[in-house]
Amino acid sequence: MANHKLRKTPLLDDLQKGPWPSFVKDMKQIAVRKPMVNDLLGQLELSYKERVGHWKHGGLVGVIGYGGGVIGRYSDAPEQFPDVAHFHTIRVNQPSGWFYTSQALRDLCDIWEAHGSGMTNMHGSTGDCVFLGTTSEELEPIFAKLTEKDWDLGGSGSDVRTPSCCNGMARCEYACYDTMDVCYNITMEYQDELHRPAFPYKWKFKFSGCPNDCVASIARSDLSVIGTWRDDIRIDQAAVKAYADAGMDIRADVTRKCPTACMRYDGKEIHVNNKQCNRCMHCINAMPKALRPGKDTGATILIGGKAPIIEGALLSSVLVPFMKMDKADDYQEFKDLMERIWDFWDDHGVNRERIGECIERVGLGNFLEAIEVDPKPEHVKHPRTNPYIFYEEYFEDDGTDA
Amino acid sequence: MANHKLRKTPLLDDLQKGPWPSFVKDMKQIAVRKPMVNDLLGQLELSYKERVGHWKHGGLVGVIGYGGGVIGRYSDAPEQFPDVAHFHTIRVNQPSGWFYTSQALRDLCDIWEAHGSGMTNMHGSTGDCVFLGTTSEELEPIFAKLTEKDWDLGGSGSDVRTPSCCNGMARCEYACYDTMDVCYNITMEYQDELHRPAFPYKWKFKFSGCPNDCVASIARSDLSVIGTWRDDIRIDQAAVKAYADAGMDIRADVTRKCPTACMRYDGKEIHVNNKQCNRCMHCINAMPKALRPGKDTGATILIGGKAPIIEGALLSSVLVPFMKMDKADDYQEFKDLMERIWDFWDDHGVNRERIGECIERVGLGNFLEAIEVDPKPEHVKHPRTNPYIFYEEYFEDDGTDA
Amino acid sequence: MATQPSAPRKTDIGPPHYEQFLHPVIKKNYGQWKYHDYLKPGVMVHVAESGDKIYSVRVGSPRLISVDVIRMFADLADKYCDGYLRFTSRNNVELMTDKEKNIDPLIKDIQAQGYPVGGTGNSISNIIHTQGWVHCHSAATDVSGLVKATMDELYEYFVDMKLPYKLKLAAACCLNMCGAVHCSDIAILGIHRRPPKIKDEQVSRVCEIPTTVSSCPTAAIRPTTVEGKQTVKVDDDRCMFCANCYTVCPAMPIADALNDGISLWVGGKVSNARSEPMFTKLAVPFLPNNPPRWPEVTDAIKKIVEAYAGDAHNYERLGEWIERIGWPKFFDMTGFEFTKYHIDDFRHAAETFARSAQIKF
Amino acid sequence: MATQPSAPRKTDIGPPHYEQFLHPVIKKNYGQWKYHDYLKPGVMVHVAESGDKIYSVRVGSPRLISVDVIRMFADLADKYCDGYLRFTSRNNVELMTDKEKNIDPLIKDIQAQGYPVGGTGNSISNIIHTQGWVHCHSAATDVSGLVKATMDELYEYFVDMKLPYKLKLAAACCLNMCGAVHCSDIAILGIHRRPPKIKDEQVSRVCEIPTTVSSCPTAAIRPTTVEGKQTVKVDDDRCMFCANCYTVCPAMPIADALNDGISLWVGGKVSNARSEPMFTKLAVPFLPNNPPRWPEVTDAIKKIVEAYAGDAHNYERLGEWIERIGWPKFFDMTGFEFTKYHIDDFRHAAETFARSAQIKF
Ligand code: SRM
Ligand code: SRM
Ligand code: SRM
Ligand code: SRM
Ligand code: SF4
Ligand code: SF4
Ligand code: SF4
Ligand code: SF4
Ligand code: SF4
Ligand code: SF4
Ligand code: SF4
Ligand code: SF4
Repeated sequence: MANHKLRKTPLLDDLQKGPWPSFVKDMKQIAVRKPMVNDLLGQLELSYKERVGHWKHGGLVGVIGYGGGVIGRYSDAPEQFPDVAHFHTIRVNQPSGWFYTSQALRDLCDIWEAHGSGMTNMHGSTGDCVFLGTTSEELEPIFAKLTEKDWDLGGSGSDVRTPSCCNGMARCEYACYDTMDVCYNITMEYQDELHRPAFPYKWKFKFSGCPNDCVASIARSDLSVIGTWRDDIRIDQAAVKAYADAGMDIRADVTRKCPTACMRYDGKEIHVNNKQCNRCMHCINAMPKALRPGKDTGATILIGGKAPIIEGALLSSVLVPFMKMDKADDYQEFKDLMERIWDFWDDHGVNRERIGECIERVGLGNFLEAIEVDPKPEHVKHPRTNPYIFYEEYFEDDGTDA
Repeated sequence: MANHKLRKTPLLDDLQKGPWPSFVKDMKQIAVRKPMVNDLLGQLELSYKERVGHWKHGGLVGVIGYGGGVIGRYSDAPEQFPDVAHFHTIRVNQPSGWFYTSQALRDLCDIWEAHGSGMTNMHGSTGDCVFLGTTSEELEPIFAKLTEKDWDLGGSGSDVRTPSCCNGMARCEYACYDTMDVCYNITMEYQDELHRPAFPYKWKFKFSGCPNDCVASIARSDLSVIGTWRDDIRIDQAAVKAYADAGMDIRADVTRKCPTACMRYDGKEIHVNNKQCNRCMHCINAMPKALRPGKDTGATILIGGKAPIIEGALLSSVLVPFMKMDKADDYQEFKDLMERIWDFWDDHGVNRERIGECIERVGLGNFLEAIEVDPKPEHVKHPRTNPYIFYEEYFEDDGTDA
Repeated sequence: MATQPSAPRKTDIGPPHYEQFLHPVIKKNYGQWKYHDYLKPGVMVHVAESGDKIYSVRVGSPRLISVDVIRMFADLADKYCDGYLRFTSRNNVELMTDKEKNIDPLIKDIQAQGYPVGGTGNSISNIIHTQGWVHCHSAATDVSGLVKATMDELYEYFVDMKLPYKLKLAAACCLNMCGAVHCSDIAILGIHRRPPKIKDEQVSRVCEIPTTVSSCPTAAIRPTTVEGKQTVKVDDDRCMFCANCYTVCPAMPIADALNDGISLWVGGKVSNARSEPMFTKLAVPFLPNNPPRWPEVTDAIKKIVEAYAGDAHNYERLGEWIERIGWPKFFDMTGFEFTKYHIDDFRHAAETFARSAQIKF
Repeated sequence: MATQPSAPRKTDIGPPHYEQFLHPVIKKNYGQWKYHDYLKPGVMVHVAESGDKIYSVRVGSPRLISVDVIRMFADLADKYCDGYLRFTSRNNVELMTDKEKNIDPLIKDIQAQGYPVGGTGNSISNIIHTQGWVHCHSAATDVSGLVKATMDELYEYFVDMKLPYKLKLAAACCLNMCGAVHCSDIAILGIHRRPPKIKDEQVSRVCEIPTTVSSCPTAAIRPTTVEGKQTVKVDDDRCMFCANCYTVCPAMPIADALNDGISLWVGGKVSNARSEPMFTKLAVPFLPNNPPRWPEVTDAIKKIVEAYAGDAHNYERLGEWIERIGWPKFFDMTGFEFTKYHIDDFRHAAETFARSAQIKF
């Protein structure tokens, strides 16, 4: 079947062994019909031997009318590995919660089989379905076929990156708002911002249904939406008893691990001081049959999470302690907030500076003022400890404000 | 008795009322025989009226051969208040632990009655016995009389400041080393550094006998010595029982407040996992009759504490987790360490930069290396979180170290 | 450089709506789930208010997979799950069925294909990772290989739930940290250790010099002229090898076979359960880049996992465990050397110094 | 400018050796104390291994005292304490005797002199403070007066031990914070709020211009020339009124009657007991400078003390209490407004942002 010569990859071959599924084995199989994968293996083997990568800095490639969604990639040894001379990736916007039908996946596979290497990442770290390796010529045909099947590209560059969310209400009893719907809605709302980079830098949204944060939104998104509740934890005391009867050490594993010490187990029932509870989820996680989040649910909105480059990593910080995520209102409150934030970013952002760094530079207090959010103690771990306060007003000697 | 006219001080007079002893009442009484205090009251009244101070920036004044110990002070309204035109303070080095005999105090009072305002601070924030208000002419006579009675001046300016210590072994069962002796010994050892400013900035020593830190050394000294122990907390179980019998809720007040959760009260006895205990002192404080520090005692040496100016306040940070404070050896280990630190400071310090700021600038790792202290996990809350590591060596292409 | 358009063109349609991808039982009970339980490693049941149940079987995946593998999963979904399946945020595959009896045959088929079932509850789930030498120009190492080598060693922890609690690993091939490396229980990070080598002939042609200069967090880069050409120079002593200059200027390659390698990080977390989210902290500053199996790396990781497994309490994440026992104990137990590199010296370094007399002996 | 020497000159003799100042019972049992107990507010007994006892009576003092007051204490020491006495690290006086029967008469005599006995155990002890308008050129307020006004209001807490735990106050008259303001349960801090007014004619004469420029933490100062004279100018928007420039350059006075005032800080501590030492945090950014009684300040302090007294647990320091109930609750309970000034915006500001979803509602 192959009319190309299969590469020898003694180092990589070692990775065919062992219990964990082997990407090498997989690639070797597909390399038989895909010269691109054959050369990819060849170049990777070279990297393993030399202990250094062989890709060149990516160039700008893309589909017409879009500024993102494709990452250009070229080999630095094209003579040796001509079939990966061009080896671009395509980011396909995954569906909310990464749910698929077998048919949908087959559609994607067929497109990729026809126009690319056949290798993928399911999924990329941001959430996209990543098609790994094709040439510039194939981009438009792929895009045409994708859109025909109702798929679109995800983000790259200084734009809204492909939003992602946990499976939320689809399969999780903890979901405090409809992550999958919000993620879809927001992705649709900001198609232009997603496809046509016009921001100072990238902007990531991630939606988690509860404080367990199963999409790591607080660490990896500029705008993190984390479900929570305002009323009382629901307790099923009969189920508490069942856990105890089943041998659970409720004090050791649940109440004593409560970070706010607001729980008590009296040997029969669990009591929670809900005013003191900080919605950490631990007790609920430990006893899902007995404890549940309250019913007055919504989300905490946090801002500024990111990886270390340049000023050091940031976790997102509280922006709105509680927002009802109101589907009936098309999440308008959330969108209005986004509008104000992006206006601010337009005015104050600098190139390659994430919003978290921008806020740090401008000052959180000034930022809140600009986007019309009242400062609250919830915004900080604690009020300032240094006395270096930029009081904005003082009296002139004649008693007027300066 | 007074041949000067007593100042009218209607605002200050209000402070003669109320249950707390009144400095105004005291000053008014002494103002009758001390014109200086009379004018001090007058100027203070003016400040109360105008809501602004009336002292000028201090000039350099002192006793011969010393660079510190006196703070120059001049009124900015000498015509109005001629008797405080000059109003310098003298810092007299207090005895260890602020212990006195009545006779010693009377000696000091007599000197001050004769040559100064008669007002004092017992004591200044650094620890000195502060004589408040005299003129330049009186400085040498005061100094002569002080030394005659075996007193000497304390520090000011860029020198070793007057060391201070808690009462330690003199009257406290918690003292893990002899704070009063170390304080005395170190003060004597560094007389030259104390009296003749030659450092980049001030240097404060404070000595606390245990982690309760009753002289706030961790917050207010460049070099904080805090007593601790390495072996096990001593427990008198009979005394534990006595506390319980007397109605103490040992679980609520003691074991559950242990920050490391290393204590257990089984209803009869207290058990401590000493490997886990971080020597916080809480349990011992709560049950002084039942619990005591161990017997293998010494001190933790910390460095860099200071008030906010310029880069923000610093608490001292761990330098040597445990040092035996060995009297028989004249505290040589401690003094050797000081030698190495000051050598480093000489080389790397900049003007008006405290050692804590200097270490921050140079890097704690580099500092430790320079003063020959091995880096230990005890030096940090946690290892670095950012990946910005200045690896010092790399291989050249030919394999040699660069 | 875009290619030819095809007509007629649809754009900005976004992803397909998720609803069409939901199993009927999921659609019916959407937002009405009551609780979940583990039936065995890799197998969960979610029970709805209605009493309906959905069983999920979680399958480990290398993430870097071909269309063949995807099709294989599609076939399994057709055979057992009415054609529905999903991927998780850790790149595992989840096959969901409402028929309990399907579980065991499904697992058998999965295993027959060479894929493991597990990753739930108190296990080590899949390793979040990135491109490595497979696709990225910035990579200091190959994470696909590192992940394979590591998961081979940790396999028992994936297919079982025998740890004190869940243990989340991540790997990234450079300081950009496209994986969740900065907030994982254990993180593997590819690093450079040699300042960029500047291609003076190219700089002015392919790079914007002011942008390049200002890209450096430590201000190590300055403009200069070499043989009449505008270029930049790097003050070696100020460089900490972040590669941010290379990101903006291709003429400053930093990858270096002799000096690139791996660092290990521990004790991060994302969830808000019990403790607040926390960053990972440096455990081992440098291990050699030793493909294909990186034995020094996998050995060190096993040391960490085993220390944790043997000593942590139930429900205690790795970072929470270390905070309880203290960092000195952690270094003791693993035998890792504590060096000056472990002590932060970047922007907020002084915030990490130990500023109390609370010390364990 | 030193004055005439007197002969013969003794120098560098250091302080007198402490031993001569120790009560015989203290000298005998030095390092041999076993435990202590409180007999009543202000009265402690320390019991030695030998069985010996020393009783200490603690007396509140304004610290700013005349030789008359010191002599008065000396007389009391002679009468009841074999001539021995001491001062504490909070400037209280301690009269120590080995005769229990001396305690009550001693207390009676002290009170007759108008001095209070107390400050031990779960009380508010003396307020650590500084010079204020009495002696310092930098002062934004007068702390002697503030302390007097405050202690008059809090008197009941000094003479009794009715608080949940000890409560430590400090006051300082400017940002130099010669008092322990940065680490106290409650701190009173005099502040400036107007940039320095530059005396252009004097600058070049009395100041070193480069030192002055570099003294500013925010780089707000630049050299300039006014009417041919070298001087400096301040960018008002960058000034946060720290007065560091004034410390190095007297020609830049910053005190200003209309704008100086008081800020209040809470929740610091020094001891390592339970929690690590912590800094105070801003509670009220500005209250007017209102001598002689500063009613706005004492009112706000009483609000804090009463909220703490009513809600804290035993052995819970103010800062520990706030950490337990949360800052939102603290602002709720005291009624203080939370403003943008409470949000840090200096060097390490971003470390103080709330970076978790752990929120109380
Ligand atoms: C493909 C992907 C890694 C993967 O294997 O999954 C990836 C790959 C690249 N990332 Fe990333 N990032 C990917 C998710 C992330 C994430 C995780 C996330 O989004 O949740 C992060 C950390 C979160 C964050 O954004 O802070 C991330 C942080 C970075 C950074 C550092 C940004 C920062 O502000 O610190 C860079 C550097 C840059 O932007 O210049 C970067 C840059 C890059 C570039 C474009 C390389 C570069 O230097 O320009 C990589 C292209 C590789 C290639 O050849 O395909 N990538 N990158 C991920 C995107 C796939 C997808 O769309 O699903
Ligand atoms: C007298 C005293 C306050 C008091 O009423 O007790 C005092 C008074 C002054 N201090 Fe202080 N400091 C006094 C203890 C402190 C302390 C507390 C301590 O030593 O435990 C601190 C905080 C701890 C520290 O050192 O960080 C302190 C931190 C400062 C600072 C800020 C230093 C910093 O690095 O942040 C300055 C500003 C400076 O040095 O330029 C300062 C400067 C001053 C000056 C010299 C004013 C100036 O701007 O030059 C004050 C002279 C006032 C006067 O007219 O007498 N004083 N100063 C204390 C010394 C008495 C004594 O010898 O016992
Ligand atoms: C399927 C998935 C969400 C998705 O939409 O894809 C998911 C699903 C569930 N998570 Fe999660 N979590 C998923 C990624 C995460 C992540 C993100 C990550 O791993 O990168 C986190 C944050 C990680 C962190 O803190 O570093 C996460 C933190 C949790 C926690 C909190 C753990 C803790 O720190 O205490 C729980 C609670 C628990 O385990 O009981 C949880 C609980 C759960 C439950 C039990 C929720 C439920 O009732 O259905 C689900 C099964 C857990 C299990 O694997 O045993 N999930 N969960 C993700 C599975 C990834 C995988 O294949 O292994
Ligand atoms: C006399 C004095 C030391 C001296 O050499 O002068 C002293 C003496 C004692 N201290 Fe202290 N402390 C003294 C200042 C301090 C300070 C410094 C300060 O106040 O500025 C601190 C640190 C303050 C802080 O944390 O902010 C201090 C933190 C403690 C603690 C820890 C409290 C805690 O946070 O849990 C204890 C333990 C206790 O109270 O049981 C303690 C306990 C004690 C004991 C019980 C020790 C003993 O067994 O003798 C002494 C009587 C305490 C009392 O007042 O009820 N001492 N103590 C100081 C009295 C000051 C005063 O007049 O009020
Ligand atoms: S974040 Fe919460 S709601 Fe979403 S999957 Fe995880 S546990 Fe469920
Ligand atoms: S959710 Fe967390 S804080 Fe709230 S009661 Fe449960 S364990 Fe405690
Ligand atoms: S620091 Fe410790 S030893 Fe010193 S007085 Fe305080 S409690 Fe006693
Ligand atoms: S000293 Fe502190 S840490 Fe140690 S056992 Fe006592 S309370 Fe616990
Ligand atoms: S971590 Fe670095 S090397 Fe790896 S994919 Fe991201 S940018 Fe590329
Ligand atoms: S690698 Fe980083 S630190 Fe080094 S020169 Fe480049 S940008 Fe600067
Ligand atoms: S706090 Fe400021 S004003 Fe008060 S004594 Fe110290 S330097 Fe002077
Ligand atoms: S007061 Fe402080 S911030 Fe303002 S100009 Fe002076 S030094 Fe700079």
